[in-house]
Amino acid sequence: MKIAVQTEAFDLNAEVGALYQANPKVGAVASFLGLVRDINEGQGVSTLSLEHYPGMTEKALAQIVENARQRWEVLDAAVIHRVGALLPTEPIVLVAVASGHRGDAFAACEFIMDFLKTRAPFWKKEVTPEGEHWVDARESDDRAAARWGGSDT
Amino acid sequence: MKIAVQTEAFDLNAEVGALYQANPKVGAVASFLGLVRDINEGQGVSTLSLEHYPGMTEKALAQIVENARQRWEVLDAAVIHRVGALLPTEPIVLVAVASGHRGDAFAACEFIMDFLKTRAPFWKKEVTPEGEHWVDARESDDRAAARWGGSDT
Amino acid sequence: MKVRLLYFARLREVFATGQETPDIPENVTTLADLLDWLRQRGGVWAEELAAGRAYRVAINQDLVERDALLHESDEVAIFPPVTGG
Amino acid sequence: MKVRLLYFARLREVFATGQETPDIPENVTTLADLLDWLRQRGGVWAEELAAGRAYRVAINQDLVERDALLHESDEVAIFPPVTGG
Repeated sequence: MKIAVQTEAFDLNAEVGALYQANPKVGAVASFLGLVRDINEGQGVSTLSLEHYPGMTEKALAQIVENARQRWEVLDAAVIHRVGALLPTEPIVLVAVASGHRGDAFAACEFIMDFLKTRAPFWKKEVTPEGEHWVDARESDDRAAARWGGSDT
Repeated sequence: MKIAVQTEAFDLNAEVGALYQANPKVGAVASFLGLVRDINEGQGVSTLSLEHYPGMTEKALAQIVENARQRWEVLDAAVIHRVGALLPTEPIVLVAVASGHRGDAFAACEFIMDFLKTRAPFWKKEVTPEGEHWVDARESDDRAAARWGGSDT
Repeated sequence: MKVRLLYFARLREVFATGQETPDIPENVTTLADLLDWLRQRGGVWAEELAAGRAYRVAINQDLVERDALLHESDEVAIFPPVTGG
Repeated sequence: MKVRLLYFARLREVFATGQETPDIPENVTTLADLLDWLRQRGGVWAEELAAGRAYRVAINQDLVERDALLHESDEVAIFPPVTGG
């Protein structure tokens, strides 16, 4: 299980490959890539600035992955979240889950994303030529996490 | 939308990157990688041999992707399926879906996989030192496809 | 009427052929008729295409039900349930 | 009792500080007490930490509810709802 918070870009081939190349029990890897969207639709360059709570982020992500492992067959997983200044089309987050079968891989991957969105202490600020503002949390993210039920929601 | 049936390996970075690098509206890419598992658990090398129905495979995959587009926001997608002889830990299939938001990307990706498993004309044969046999279709795959409901099930 | 018949995977092996282009009798107008006609060959044909067996049929590369109509030069593929992915 | 207070993101900016290590009165024993005590500072403290406002609190890096007990040297972080991913 790999958990990382970093400013650098990550390599999808290397990260996903590490989950299955040495383990012939892996039949399925579901992965998710979150990217910076161009909120300004081309009206000047905008930057996304990501702040986090060092220490707690890693702890929260490890707990979310552990909760996923208790629900599904997770043979390996990687969660990598970038912080700092990011431009449109740059990857922000990678969640990848390796399992024997696809149902478990998909469910665990989506579960981890839903709780990362609502439980891991990261904050986004949009910086545009017109000024900067903190991104508001979305109720739809809370609903996405709540649908999994259980004590970890 | 990219649909490909090929013997060659594919490059995850290139295939996933092509879905978002030129389109700043993409905020989410969900992808799935299916891999050859070592069914013999180390008891001799086994090969998976994949046969398909040229022409119909591409047509069936294109229809499945089109059905996904009618249900969810799909900004771009790639479906690549390998045929021929494959060894344990080798990728068989990649399904990747780019969308504005993660819910659509995850759902469309899983939908495409479920119908690929039940509608696209590929067949697997396991070749082991003890002999070879065709892989049986699984009822669980039919159930996975059926849960999406609608006329395309 | 001539149709092109294709067989894949296990059925290709059991029938010992991947394709044929038979001349089918005039009274064979639906897929169900065609399957009956093939079963009359007996042996593996009768066995593999028996009513309870799991197999799929595509006409011109679209999966179809047994009541599908046949037309001249149709490509009719018969194959086991798919197992890709 | 001394606790370490951390503020993040918008709250860090509004409070114009990322951390402090105040000496808190003896009668402040729960998180709810601590929030009351901070609100007594008035201004942005009273405003941002008011009952209806959306913010989260972690003690020693675990999200907690308002009835959580405080202990010497606890790390108490107050921050807006998270928006990562």
